[in-house]
Amino acid sequence: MVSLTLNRINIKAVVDDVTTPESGGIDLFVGTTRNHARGRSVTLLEYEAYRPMAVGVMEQLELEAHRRWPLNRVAIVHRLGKVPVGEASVAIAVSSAHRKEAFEACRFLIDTLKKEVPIWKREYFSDGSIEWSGEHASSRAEHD
Amino acid sequence: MVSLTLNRINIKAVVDDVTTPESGGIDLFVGTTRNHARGRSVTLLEYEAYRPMAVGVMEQLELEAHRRWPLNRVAIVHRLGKVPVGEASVAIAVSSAHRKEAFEACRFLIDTLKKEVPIWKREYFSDGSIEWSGEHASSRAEHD
Amino acid sequence: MNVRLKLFSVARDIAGFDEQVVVVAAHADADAVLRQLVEAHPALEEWKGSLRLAVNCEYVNRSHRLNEGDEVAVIPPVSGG
Amino acid sequence: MNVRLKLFSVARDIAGFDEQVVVVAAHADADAVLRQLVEAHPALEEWKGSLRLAVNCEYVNRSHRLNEGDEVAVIPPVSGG
Repeated sequence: MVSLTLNRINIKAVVDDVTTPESGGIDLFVGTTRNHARGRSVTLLEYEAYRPMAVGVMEQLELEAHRRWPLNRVAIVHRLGKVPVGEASVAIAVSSAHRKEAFEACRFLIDTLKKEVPIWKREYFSDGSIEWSGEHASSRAEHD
Repeated sequence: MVSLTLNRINIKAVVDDVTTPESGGIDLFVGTTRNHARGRSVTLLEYEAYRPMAVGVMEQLELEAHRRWPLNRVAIVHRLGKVPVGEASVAIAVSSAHRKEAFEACRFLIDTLKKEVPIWKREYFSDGSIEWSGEHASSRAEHD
Repeated sequence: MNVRLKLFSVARDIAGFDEQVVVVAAHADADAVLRQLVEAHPALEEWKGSLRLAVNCEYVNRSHRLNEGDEVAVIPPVSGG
Repeated sequence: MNVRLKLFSVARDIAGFDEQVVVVAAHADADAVLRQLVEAHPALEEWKGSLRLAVNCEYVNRSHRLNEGDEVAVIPPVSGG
């Protein structure tokens, strides 16, 4: 299951979505808006997406994870719009019979999502400035 | 935060517990009762603990994770008593500024919890037999 | 032939539009659309090396041959998650 | 001197009790308690190699010296998670 939402991500629903009787382990990654970036104070992040392609790439990632590991279910939810500090922008849950595969697949999914899925975030700094993440080449190497 | 509970684990509460403004990533592991073990059909698991020591060892694990990685918060909740198929027996959440540390610490915590914390599970099989996990030496090597 | 050009994030902000029908030669490749865009908006030049292209919601090489009606998207470095 | 012996899981099931005050020599080590237990319950012999010992809720080596009133726990292979 993959989805984009403008609302708060319901963490329990994401975990429930991958819970199956065959599963012994679930790994969930939640990305949250952090109050600092590159030494500057951040007040919120705003996400936009090339929606149909973002959904398509997320679905491809889900299939790729199933090809690489013996998983039961995968759920990927990304929030769009403004996400205040402390709230979740992305949640990825993976269930498997054994925990090793769930951890590895979840890590692969968030790492690859950050590189491949056409979603962009704008950083709102407490000094009032607003920048696209990575807008300044010098900061790209530091990007998490 | 570490705790033992006889009730269902509230996954959202565990994630909320580690959510801080300084965190960019949260990794959560949930161990659930699986409907099979070593080729046999399982109906439920029942956990017992040496409670004061289990809490003490879980607290030591939490400190050890903080020593090894720059984490914000750690939460470890283990359920005791009967846990039906599909329900959570353990939930471990870790928050950090960056996701790499959250993943590594969460994996360390569940791996070490399974080796060190004095908690035992009894497996109830669909043929009516009840066994301590690992009771038969031949099956110990297969333990997840 | 006509293709639909879509811009996102910093590319859209620099060019000042998010969607536009552009005319390219028959059998043009995706790079032709990008060159045309950068020519019209020279501020995009410094970004050119990091822009990826997608056609009909799939990443493509710059040499990808276009067809009439294709949706060509310019994808600046992504930063989701 | 007296120490409090606690058994869990398969060790408790085999021995048939979960807690008992046992008398050991002054300065006895933790292993003395275990040897005494296995002697009284020979079915524990095959488990002996995989049993760990804890004193006052901390894992200890078998050579750990006991004090009056210590709580000595026999810890079969754990299986939480």
